[in-house]
This record gives sequence, structure tokens and C-alpha cells, in this order.
Amino acid sequence: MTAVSVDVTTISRATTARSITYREAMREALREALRADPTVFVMGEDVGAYGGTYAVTRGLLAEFGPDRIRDAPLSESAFVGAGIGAALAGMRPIVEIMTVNFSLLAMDQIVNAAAAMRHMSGGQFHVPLVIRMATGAGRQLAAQHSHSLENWYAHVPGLRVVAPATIADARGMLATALADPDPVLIFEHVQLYATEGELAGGSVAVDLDRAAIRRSGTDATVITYGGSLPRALAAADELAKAGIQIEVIDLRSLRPLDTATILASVQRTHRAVIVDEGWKTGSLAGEIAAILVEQAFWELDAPIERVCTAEVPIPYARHLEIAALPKISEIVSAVRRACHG
Amino acid sequence: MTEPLVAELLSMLCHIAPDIDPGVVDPRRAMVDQLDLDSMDYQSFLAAISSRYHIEIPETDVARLRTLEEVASYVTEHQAQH
Amino acid sequence: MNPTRDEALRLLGQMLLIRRFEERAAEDYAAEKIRGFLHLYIGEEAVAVGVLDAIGPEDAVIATYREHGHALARGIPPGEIMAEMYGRSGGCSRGRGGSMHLFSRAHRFYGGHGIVSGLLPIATGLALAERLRGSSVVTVAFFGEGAAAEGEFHECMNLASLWRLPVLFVCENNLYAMGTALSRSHAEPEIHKKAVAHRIESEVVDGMDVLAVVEAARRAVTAIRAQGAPRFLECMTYRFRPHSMFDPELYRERTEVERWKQRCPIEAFTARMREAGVLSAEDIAAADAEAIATVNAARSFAEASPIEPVEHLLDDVYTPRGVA
Amino acid sequence: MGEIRMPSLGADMDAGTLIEWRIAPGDRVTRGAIVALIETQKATMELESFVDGEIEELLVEAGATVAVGTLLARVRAVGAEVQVPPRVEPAPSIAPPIAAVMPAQPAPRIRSSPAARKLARELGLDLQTVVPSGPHGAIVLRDVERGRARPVAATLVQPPAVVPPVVQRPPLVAPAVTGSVRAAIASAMARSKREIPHYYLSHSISLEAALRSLSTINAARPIADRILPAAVMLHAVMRALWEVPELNGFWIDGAYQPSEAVHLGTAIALRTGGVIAPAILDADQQSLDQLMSALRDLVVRARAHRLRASELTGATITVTSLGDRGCEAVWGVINPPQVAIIGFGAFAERPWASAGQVTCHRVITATLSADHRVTDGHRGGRFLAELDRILQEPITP
Repeated sequence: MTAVSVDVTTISRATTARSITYREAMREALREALRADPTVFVMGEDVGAYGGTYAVTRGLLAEFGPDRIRDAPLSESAFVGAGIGAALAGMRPIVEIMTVNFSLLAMDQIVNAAAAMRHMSGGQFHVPLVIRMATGAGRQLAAQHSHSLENWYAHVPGLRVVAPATIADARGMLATALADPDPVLIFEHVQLYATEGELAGGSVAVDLDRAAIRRSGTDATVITYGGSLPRALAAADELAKAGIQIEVIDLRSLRPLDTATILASVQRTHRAVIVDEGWKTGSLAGEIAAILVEQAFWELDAPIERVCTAEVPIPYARHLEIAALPKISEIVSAVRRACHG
Repeated sequence: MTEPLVAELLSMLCHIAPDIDPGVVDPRRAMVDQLDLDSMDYQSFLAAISSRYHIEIPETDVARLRTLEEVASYVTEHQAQH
Repeated sequence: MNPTRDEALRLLGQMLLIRRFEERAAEDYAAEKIRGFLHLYIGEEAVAVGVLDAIGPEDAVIATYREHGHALARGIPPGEIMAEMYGRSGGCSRGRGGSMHLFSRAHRFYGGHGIVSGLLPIATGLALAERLRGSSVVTVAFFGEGAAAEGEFHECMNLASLWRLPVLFVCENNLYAMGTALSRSHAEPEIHKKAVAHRIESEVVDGMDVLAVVEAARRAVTAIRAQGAPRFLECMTYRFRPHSMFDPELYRERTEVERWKQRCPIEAFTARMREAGVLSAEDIAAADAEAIATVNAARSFAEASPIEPVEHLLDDVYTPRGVA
Repeated sequence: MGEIRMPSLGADMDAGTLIEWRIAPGDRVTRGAIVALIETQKATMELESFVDGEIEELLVEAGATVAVGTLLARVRAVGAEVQVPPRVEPAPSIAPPIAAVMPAQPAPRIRSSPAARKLARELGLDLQTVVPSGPHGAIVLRDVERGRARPVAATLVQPPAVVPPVVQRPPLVAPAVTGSVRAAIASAMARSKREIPHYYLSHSISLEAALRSLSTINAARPIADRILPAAVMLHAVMRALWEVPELNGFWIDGAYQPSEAVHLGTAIALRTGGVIAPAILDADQQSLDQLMSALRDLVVRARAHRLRASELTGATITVTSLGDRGCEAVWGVINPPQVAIIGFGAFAERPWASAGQVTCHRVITATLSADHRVTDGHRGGRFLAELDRILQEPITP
């Protein structure tokens, strides 16, 4: 697969470090993009007057007006497809879908049109479309608002799939995505919106071609992304108390995968644990495991471990939901197994 | 009459203890001393005999089976009983 | 409409080109030069030719998988279309699309789409871009009446009407969604009424009459440019050929097909033009000869076109660095 | 045709210095010929070739210090006129060289992690020589790393020169080269005596109860299922180790490393000379019956030179028993890097005073030689006392 790398114009403003939420970082990124490029517009259900299901777009309508902060009727296929059409015609739409579960209503447009357009037109048309959507569980939203289906899209050539897991990535990834000439899907984990952290300066362009090593370690590599990153880091803290140092890789881009970073890390640690909120069967974790077996087989000193969501539609009840999702303790146990003890 | 049987027993012994030289075995000398067999070798040898000739060798009989000839006689005797 | 001789020759030439092109395509399909699905437009030529006669090169066009006619009428070189169907490097989609996915950036022809109704949201978006830009460009979307049963159809009618988008929805009502008759798939068989329900001004036109189609399309396009709102044109038409080359046509009577063939848009047009003294028999023969010559040249072009090197297999999945 | 590599000659040898080459490119060498002098941290050793051929290229200059496993020289096949090594005649009086026997045996499948396999390949280490510690008995990376640091048994095709500094080196080759094996045993044992501060304890134990119990059990069994006193002793040792586990482990790089697994080395004398102490792996997981089966299997295979190399080097503690030879007691020399060896003499009838009465008992002398760096006499005595206690219990097969 040809990984696309785009020259990213860094829009950096010298501001001092401040505390900001993931949600605010996203909003800042949107505002910056809207200000910088008149062809950028935001479209989606309740992005305008309501302020966004997850309040990401709150306040933007007042600044940019209803043409550019465009409330769409409940017709995912139509407005996602409209985003594709507008992108084909030279605009830079940012389409927001409330959750990945709803995106299934637009999957035809994303997979059959956006992803395929460039190829089936022999390279004549490309679709510079950004689609943002919430993903993941943890808010007791049950079986139709909680799933992590990003892997379904990561399966599709022609799409780029990213998952900002940190405040800085939430702030920086949008600009990189907008600079990409091909469709980019941004998956924002619902558990991350309220997370708060220090952000130095303004937007720092994120290199979507590279996974990030969020913590260095020598005993095992934990590969994760998005909403599972904080859990992996918490597990790392716990394991460190027991003298086990894990390396935590935040994939950032789910397609294409930064295979080189994953392989280099596992070559150092010889053990891999993959944490993925998707269901294990047919998961991204499975894909990464396969890559490791194909390309790092001789480096492995233990079976690859996967920590994924239980094979069940996400239940409503709090304790059941917790039971279904990957837990810090499971990551710890998986790492311990990988370390033979 | 026991000659072929002795040869066969010797061959079984060599299978269990391949590092002995069958050419120097005196069938009238006690095997343990002569061949440097240890208790395990010896038990394995008697177990093989028990299995091959379908005879029981009670614990109490083991002490009197010291030479190849004694073993051969024992086998002949007990086979005849069947 | 009373066309001039030039106008008449233009419309006739395009319809004949489509007819002869597709006849040879069917032949080439039988000879295995064309594979995959091949959906022929024969019988429906007046719709594409009539509607596309009403727009300019700046306007955008998007169509279904039965789009050879639209691509030809839009002016995409026939050789490139045939080469595409042959799967050759010289094809208008470089052999990636085939019959169902003809594209041309130069002609603002946004393809051939294989998912029924899937082109409608894209058409809506193409129009949205023009709305946001404030241009007078019109987007024309061709689709069959089968698409009107899809949810996407209604989403798009709603969206285009709500946002007053400059799009002309052209429903080619050929009475069958593959093998399912209109009456068996639509509670409301008058498709334009569905658009009306979304407050889109609609018109029904005889799709076998190219002049009627031209007139209706011109009216619609003018209205769209003036009012900045979508229009809906339901063209009653009929395909003379099976749905695709695999179709044994169990769902319709031969006699029905023969009855519609009596209304062949080309024959009807030539008869009328001769009657009106606009075109002579020689004109018509010459136009046909020219169409045949063009198709032959297209086939030669396609035949001579190289195949894509397999090393290029992964091209155009993503935009290479530094492009766009 | 062949290679000469820096061998591992000691428990803590990671590298060796090539002092001088005794051969030059173009020289013909035969198996067993001395080709170089190498120096380790402990001693200067002769390096033997274990291939026949002609020296093609010397890859390391004299004076260089290189890692164990480094290729030192290449040996190519000599011309057709050169006599190929004679096939060993299957003369019944000579034990077939193990190198000739082993290839006929399908190599047992070794469970190991890919990374362990890769490192072993890079180090030129035979995985059969590595003691597993991973799940399901798998060899994992750390085992290979330990194997590199620990005495590595000669792989089945390795030369006599690459001998483990363990006393129970098997005669892997024909008796013709036993001399060098003998020398290696001598050197290793000398090292043991030089480096390990042994202390020795002995204790007389009545076996009367145990042997009677055993007779009862055996009387009801066909001969093939009977339990030998040797197995009873091993089982008792294994159980006594639960009480004093520090005797089970290694002294490596100046530090004690306990071993969780108990791989019980069992000295077996070979009639062709020498002694080997293959290990009953995971002895602590086994019942008496299982241990007996394992011992029987081990002895039979030892006789047939069909031991797995992991058994040859895997022992975490050794038991030597000279009872069959009639010796009263044996004071073992610790097999480095192990830290203890237990000896049993012959059991013999002795007057036995107990509760004011003298009766006739079958008595055995158990001894313990242990590394004073790891344990002291008090703990050692605890072990022998525990052994005694266990042997007074009725036997449970």
C-alpha cells in the first residue's frame, strides 16, 4: 500500500502552555481551519444551533454562520455523500457523524464512493474530505452508540483512518487531515472529550505517518490507540511498580499503520500486547498480530496477547459495560503473561 | 538345549545395555558383577523377559536370578508350566 | 422545438453514435473483448442526448452504471470509452473502472456509479459546492426509477430542496429496476410525485422524444440557474436490450419490447426531421455512416491501446505526494 | 564443509581470546586436532577441530577477543583422494558414537519462542542444550541468554574440545577420544574444587521401613512396574528440597540464582568409562511411580546414547548413588554451576539401636556436599534430617 504523506503547513501560533480539554482542542482546530480556508465548512447533525452532540462545534455557528456550520437533516448517507461531492468539486468539507454506529448509514458513501473514487476514475478525481466521528464506549450508551468500528474503515484502501488519543493530537490532526488530498476519517473516543491536559503553543502539525511512542520500555510493547491509550498508560504505571517496563505505542493512524515503529519496538522488547476496544474477532488487534507474525516472527519471545472488548453488543448497565471493555487489570495480566510470569 | 535361549537373552540384555560386549559374557557368572549392571539395568532386563516370555517373575524370585544360565533355566521352567 | 439542421444533425449524430457504439459493444462482449457487466442504453438515447444538450461544459454530470450514452453525449472520446471497456491503459479510467465506471475530469463527468442511488448524495454535494461558491453551475444527475425506492433518494431530494441546491435530477424511468416492474416496486409509481413531496418542481417528459427532452431540460436548467433550486425531470423511456448481458428477460413480454421499439427515439426523430424537411435521407445515411466510422475508429483505438502494467496495480489508491 | 567457532568453555564465559593459531590456511586438519590456543578468564585451553578438512581461512587474528560462537575459521572439504572419516563399524563391543546414532532418531520437537530460536541460531547454540523456563516448557529468550552464560553441553556434533565443565559429561564420541573427555572432566572437577567452597555432611538413615513398604508394594506388581529403591531415594530428595529449596539452583557470576524447577541430575556410570548425570526434568512434578518411569527411561536412553542434550545439562541439583557398587558412602564433587550434590552409599544390614533395643536394619549413608557460598551446615543438616524423616514414612507410589 502506498502511504500518503502530505506536506503539512504548520499553523503555529506562539501561545503559552495552557490547560485545555480534548473537546476544546478539537474546536480550536476547527476554528483555525475555518478561519484559514474559505473552502472549509462543517456539516453534520446538530453541529450548528445545538453545538454538536459532544459540544465540539459549540460557538462556531455564531462565528462562521449557517452556510459553513451547516446543520444537516438526519440523513447520514446524503450529507456524507454531499461532503464527497463538495470535495470533488473543490471544497474542503469537514463532515461530523454523531457516532461510528450512525456512520453505517453512510458506509456506502464512504466505502463505495469516497474510498474508491480516485482509483476507479483512474486517478482523475480525488476526495479531500474529512469525516469526524465519535467512537467507543464507556458512557452507558448501550448497543447502538458505543461501538468501536474504526477497524471496518481501516480495512478499506483509499481511506486514511486516524484516532487522536491526546490533547495535542486532537489539536493537530485536523490540519494534517485537511491537507490530505484523500478522504480522512477521524475517530474521537467519547471518553477522551473531557480529558484535560497542557497544550503548548498553537497547532502543531501531526505527522500522521508515524505512530507515537507514548512511553518507552524494554520488557514488552503495548500497542494501542485512541481511548485505550490512557488505560495502557495506567497499566504501564502499575507494571512499573512491579519492575516491568512497557513501551506504549499510540498508533495514531489506523490506516495506514506505521508498521516500522511497531516492528522496531517489538524487536527491542520481543513481546507484544495489543489493546483495542474493537471486538477481538476480525479486529485491528488481529491485523497487528498478523503483521507481527509475518514480519517479526523471529523476534517474538512470547505469544502475542490481545486485550479487546468482549464479543457482545455493548450493554447498558454500568457494571456490564465495564465488564465488556478492556480493563487496566487485563492489560496488566496480559503483559505479565507475555513476560512469562 | 538352553544355548539358543541364552543367546536370545544375551541379545535382549545388549538391547537394554548396549554398552556391554556380548563376546565376553560368561553365562555362568553373575551378571551384575561381570557386566557392571546396576539395579535399574537388571530390572529392565527382567521386565523384558517377563514381557517377552509371558511369565511372572515375583519379587521373591529376583534374588536367585543372577547368571544368564539361571535366567534361562527359569524361563524354560516357567514357560513349560503354561 | 423546431431544431435547425445543425441542431438536428447534432442530436441525431449523438443518438446514432450511442446506438452504433453499443451495438458493437454487445458484439465485443460476445467476443470476450469486454467483460464484467455491460448495461446497454439502447432505446434510451434521447434522454442523455436531450438533457446534456441543455447544459454547458462548466456544468457537472454524474450518472449510473448504464452510462455509455451519457459519456458519449458529454463528449468523452469514444475511443477512450471503448478502451476503458476493453480494460486498456488508454481508457478514460485507465482500465480501473470498466463499463460501469467511466470518468472524465476534462468533461466534468463524475462517473458511472454502480450503487443504485449512490450517485445522488454526490450530486447533491457537487451542487452544494456550487451553492457555497455562488456559481451558476448546474449539476445533472441521471438515475433510474429503481433508485427512487432507496432511502438515499429521499434523503437527497430533501437535502437538495432544503438547501436549494442547483441540481437537476433526471429520472430515467425505463419501467424496470433490473427485472422488477415499476408497479411491483413503487407504491407511488409516478416518481416525480416523490420529488414534489420534497417540494421540488418536477416535470414528466416523453423520454423517447429527444426534442421534448431538450425542451424540458432547458426549462429546468434555466429555472435552476435563475432560482437556485433543484428541479426534477422524469423521462419515460424504455431499454430495448436486457438489463445486462446476463439477463434472459423472463420478466417482460417480447411483445412489450416490440411495442416500445416502434417508438425508437432515433427512428421517431429521423422521421420527424424528414417530414419537417430539416434532414434528408442522405443526411441521415451520412450521419449513420459517420457514427459507424467513429465507432470503428474507437474500436481500433481501444484495440491498439496497451494494457496497464501490473506494476501500476496500486496506483491511484491514494494521491501521491506533491499532487493535488 | 565446516567451521571452527569460539566455544563456550565455562559457566561464565561470554568471550574468549585467541592466543595463537596452531594452523594456517591450507593446512589439513582432522577431527580432534589442536588448531589454536584460547584463553578464557579462567584458563588457557586448547581448541580442537571437530571437522576434517583443509583450513580455508582464518577469520580472527591472534590476540583478538571475540564472543562465544564467533566464527574463527572456515574449513573446506579436502579432495576426493582424502580419506573420509571411516564409518563406525557397528561392532557390538563398541558403543556407537552418539553422533552416528542421533541423526537416526527423529529430533524431539523443541518448544521454543521464535526469538529464542533466532538467538540460539545466532549464537550457534543447540536448543537441546537449553533448559526451558517458559510456559508449557517452552524455551524463551532468557533461557538462551542464560544458556550462553552457563556451561553449554557439547551439541551432538560438537567436538570433544567443547566440553561442559560438568563432571557427568557423556561420552559423546567413541572411546578413542575418551581421553580428552576425561581431561575435560578433570578440568571441570578441578575447577569445582578450586572455586566452590564445599562443605560435607553425612547421616545414617534406616531404610528398613521404606524397604519393607516397598516390598509390599512391589509384591503386588509385575516386574515392569516395580519401584526400585533408587527411585524412592530420588523421590525423597525431591521432597526434602521443598524444605530446603536453596540447595536447588545455580551459582552464576558471583551470585546465587535459585531455580524454580527441580531437574534432578542422576549420576549414571557408563561401562565405557565416565559418568553422566542426566536430569529428570521437572522431578518435583512427579509421583513416585512417574519418577520411577522417568528414571527407567533415562537409564535406558543413557545406555543407548539417546539422551536429549537438555537432560545432559539441565540438572539443578545432582544425586549420585554408588550403592550398587557396594561403597558405604560417596562424597560428591559439586557439578558447577549447581550448588549441591547428594550421595547415597550401599544399603547394608547394620545393628540399629532404637528405643533402647538393638535390631538389624538396612541402613544407608546419605551425604550432602554443598556450596558454602549458598548454604551453611545448618541448612544442609536440615535437609538430611528431612530426608530421614521422609524415608520413615510409608511409601506412596
